[in-house]
Amino acid sequence: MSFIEYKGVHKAFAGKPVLRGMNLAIAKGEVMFIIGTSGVGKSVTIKHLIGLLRIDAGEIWFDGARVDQLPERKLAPLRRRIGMVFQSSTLFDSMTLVDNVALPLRKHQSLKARDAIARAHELLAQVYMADYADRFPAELSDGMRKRAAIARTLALGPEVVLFDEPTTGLDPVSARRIDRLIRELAEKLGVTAVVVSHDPPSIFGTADRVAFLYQGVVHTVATPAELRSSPDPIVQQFIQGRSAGPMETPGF
Amino acid sequence: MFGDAIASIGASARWIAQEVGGILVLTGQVLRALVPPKLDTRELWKNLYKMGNKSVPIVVLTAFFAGGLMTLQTGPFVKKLGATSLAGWGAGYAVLREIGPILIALMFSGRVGANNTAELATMTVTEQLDGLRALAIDPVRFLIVPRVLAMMVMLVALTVIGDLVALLGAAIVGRYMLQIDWSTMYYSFADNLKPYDFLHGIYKSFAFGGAIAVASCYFGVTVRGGAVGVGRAVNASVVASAVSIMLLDFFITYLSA
Amino acid sequence: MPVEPAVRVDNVAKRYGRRSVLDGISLAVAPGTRLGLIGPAASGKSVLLKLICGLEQPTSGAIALLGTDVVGKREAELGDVRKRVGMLFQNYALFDFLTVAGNVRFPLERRGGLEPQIIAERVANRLRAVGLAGSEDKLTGELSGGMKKRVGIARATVADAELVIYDEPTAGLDPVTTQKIYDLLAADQQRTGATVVAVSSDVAALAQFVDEIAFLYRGTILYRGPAATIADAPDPLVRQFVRGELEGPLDEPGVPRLGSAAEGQRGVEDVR
Amino acid sequence: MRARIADLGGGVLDAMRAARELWLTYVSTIAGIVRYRRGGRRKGEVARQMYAIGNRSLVFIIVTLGFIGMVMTYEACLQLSRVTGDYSQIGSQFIRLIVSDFGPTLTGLMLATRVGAGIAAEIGSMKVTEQIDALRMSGVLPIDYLIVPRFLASLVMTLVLAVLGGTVMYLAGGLTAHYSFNVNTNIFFDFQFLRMRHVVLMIVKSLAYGAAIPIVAGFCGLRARGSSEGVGWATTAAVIGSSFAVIVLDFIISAAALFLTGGDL
Repeated sequence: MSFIEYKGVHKAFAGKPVLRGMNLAIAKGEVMFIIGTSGVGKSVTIKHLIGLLRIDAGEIWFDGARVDQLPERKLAPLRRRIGMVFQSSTLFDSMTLVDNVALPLRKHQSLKARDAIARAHELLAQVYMADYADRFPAELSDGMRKRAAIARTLALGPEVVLFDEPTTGLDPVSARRIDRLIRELAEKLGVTAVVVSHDPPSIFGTADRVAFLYQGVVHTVATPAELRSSPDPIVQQFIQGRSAGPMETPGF
Repeated sequence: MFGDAIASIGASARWIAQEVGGILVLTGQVLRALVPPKLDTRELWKNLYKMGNKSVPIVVLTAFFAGGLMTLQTGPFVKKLGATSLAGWGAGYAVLREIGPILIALMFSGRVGANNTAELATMTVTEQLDGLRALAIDPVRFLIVPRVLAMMVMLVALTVIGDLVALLGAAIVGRYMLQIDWSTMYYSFADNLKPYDFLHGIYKSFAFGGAIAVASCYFGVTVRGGAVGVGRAVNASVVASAVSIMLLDFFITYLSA
Repeated sequence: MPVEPAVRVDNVAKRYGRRSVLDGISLAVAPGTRLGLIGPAASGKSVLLKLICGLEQPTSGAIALLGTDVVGKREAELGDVRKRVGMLFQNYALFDFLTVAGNVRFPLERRGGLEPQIIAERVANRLRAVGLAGSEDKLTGELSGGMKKRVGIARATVADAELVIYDEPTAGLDPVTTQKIYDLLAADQQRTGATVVAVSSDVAALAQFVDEIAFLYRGTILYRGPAATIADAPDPLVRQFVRGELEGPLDEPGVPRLGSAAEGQRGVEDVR
Repeated sequence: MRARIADLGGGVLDAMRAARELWLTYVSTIAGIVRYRRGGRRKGEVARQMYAIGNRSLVFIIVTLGFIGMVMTYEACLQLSRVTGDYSQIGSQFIRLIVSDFGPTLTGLMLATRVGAGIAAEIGSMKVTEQIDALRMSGVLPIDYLIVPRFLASLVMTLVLAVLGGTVMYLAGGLTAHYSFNVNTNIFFDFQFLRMRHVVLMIVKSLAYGAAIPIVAGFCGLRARGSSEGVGWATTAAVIGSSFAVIVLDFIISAAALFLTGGDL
């Protein structure tokens, strides 16, 4: 039994099936990318792991325990071990960056205000955002907001961090800065990173392994190198971003 | 055309039943979070301050005009009867028991209630509520309970301030438009208005505050669809608050007679 | 007699209150050519597009759109030239009170002088071209992101505009869907020979679609050159940005919020 | 301290600019009506808006004004029983107050929340999703296309709903007086004090509110900025702005009427 495991997971929205019996195993400490076209259900997959969505059928296991049936009350301990960075960064506009990052520390580790703020500054430094600590989220570019959101997610010292399309909509330089951070998390802090993305430079520059989601199932799981040399025409069409080819794109 | 009217009333009846159910569920969650009272005090103070300084000017202005209006309406009637000593009663009575609490609650629901709905709806649409859940922080305890308490406390305080300003407005309009001098006005207030009339208005504002708070939070967190959804949520919140103000006003008046 | 450029921008500046967004921009786009605009977040790309169409007024400088001067004009005077321009907005801007077919029909009805059945035929033809035949009566709220994008494209190109402006046409889309969108845009441009101005943060895909690319940085055009060689541009800032290299002269300025009230952004004056 | 003054100064400046823009909205709307179809107005839009305002507010007005009618009569009877116990004038004075003020004003206040919020939410969300710019790119004048139809619809429907609301209020009051204080119905339903000038007052007030609400709400909608929080701001500003406009207009018109009729309204 690996660290995180999806077994035969099904999920449909308003009658339209999105996941049709998906299986995926993720080892502890690895950077696993989940890739596929827009609208194939990548973000839905990771939201199930922390109970933001409920699956219709199948099982989800984390560290040897089944988590897909936990009631809302019992999800708090799980959500302290698995953090999530959303595509829209979800920082609170009414708080400065340092207050945003200190919030989980204040609520969970009952640190005195001074210690929480000090720890928050350390976390912001880890994501190269130290000198923007007193700015409000609205005054920053998307890339900078994303890094602050990562710092806030790291506040509770999670073992796993889920990323929902971290580099989508960012210009090339900001995107590579996020990729570097994800690598550092895995290597320096031993965090297991599960990243949903469809950004080729990010995929081939950061992933240990890649799960290619297509028509509701995990079509292939491979290392970036294996993926690039894969004989499968559908995988090749996605990697090269060709519009012509056998691939059916629900999001188009 | 007639068929449409029936259909629309049927549809809105079903919509109302569904929403009232949702509001009751949220009320239950808020009450459960209050026993034992575990909520974010920093959020409570932040909301109290924000709601207070945002609504005091508008409430004071509303109350002043409301007081003046009541005198304008009841003044001619009272003067015709030659009972100027009752002038204060006419305006004061209606303001303390009815017009004051209703108008101030309406303005409060428009200013603070709608704003609260807009804020929560925006946070929901931009996934900030999911962000809170992902940090293992319960949105009801962290966001909603402080806002409900802040709104109830604030509306009662504003109604007290508003009532006093309304009486002042009534006196000023009485003096300058109906030539009723200060002393007559003062004594007609003092003689006819009983402390219970004042308290009656305060009970109502407490109930109005609760209804506006829960309704505005409910429509905020159940928003769907982007910017259009936010607009619709604020619209529904304002309407629900107005209707609940009227219903509560009727029941409290009828039951406490 | 030199050909009149489709878009001419002379030394334009734009300030919101104290914050300067554009500072001395000059550029001309020859008819029938395609120009791409790239640059870091909030470098004023979308603002420049709005200034070109007269949707906002510059603080100083002159702008001519298809030969018509748009600065200082009232709303009613800009109607005619705007009808010759098609625009695909960043968040679609589809009319949520009309169906898919209604949205695409809207610009044709407003141009006037077309028989109803000609309009119906052109709308059906455009919807087939973007692969939305059969979704005529759907309301725009029910569509996926990709489908909304295609309705926007059909609406922007149904009236055979002489100039088409795309604001982030493929934002947030995966590589395959992105390429399918650009195939559509290229087919339209071949069919009508229209001039194109496109803004995008996906530099690689944009470079295959446009002839030239201009790099906007801190309110000025830092570099403009052929799209094919943008990755090897002489300017180190441009190279770092296009290649996405971490080290380099590009820094991260704070971005004061565009919409804050203190900056006195107008509402009603713009639309009078 | 200096910052405080700067804020105040800024506030006054903003208020003056807002007042000017509000006046511009009104002037453009009237110009839009005169331009009739040339500004790009959609056929049948006024009827559609009248139905939207009427249909969405019908139940809302009946419920709210009905209950207010009951409560006011109940309070008045309760207080009269404390003082004189003579209910003879309660009905006739009530209808005078309803027609000359409560009917139009309370309807106006309810529509200010309902219609004001609705218009600001619609136009605000169109502004932040750039649909207003899309209209302008098709050569359509936004004020003609969006605000003029709502303005005309609101003028008509506010009067209609005021009459309806006033009637419901009077009926509800009559029933309450009859069942709670067994006031005879033909004593209560007595129109002896009703004069033509009260009806004129109702029409003037209804038209004033019907004009003010869409202008204030449309103005707030067009000023929405940012993303969804801009829509929230516009809607709250519209509710407060139009409610306040109703109260101030009521005060001005009532005071003017008092002055013109020499005080025996």
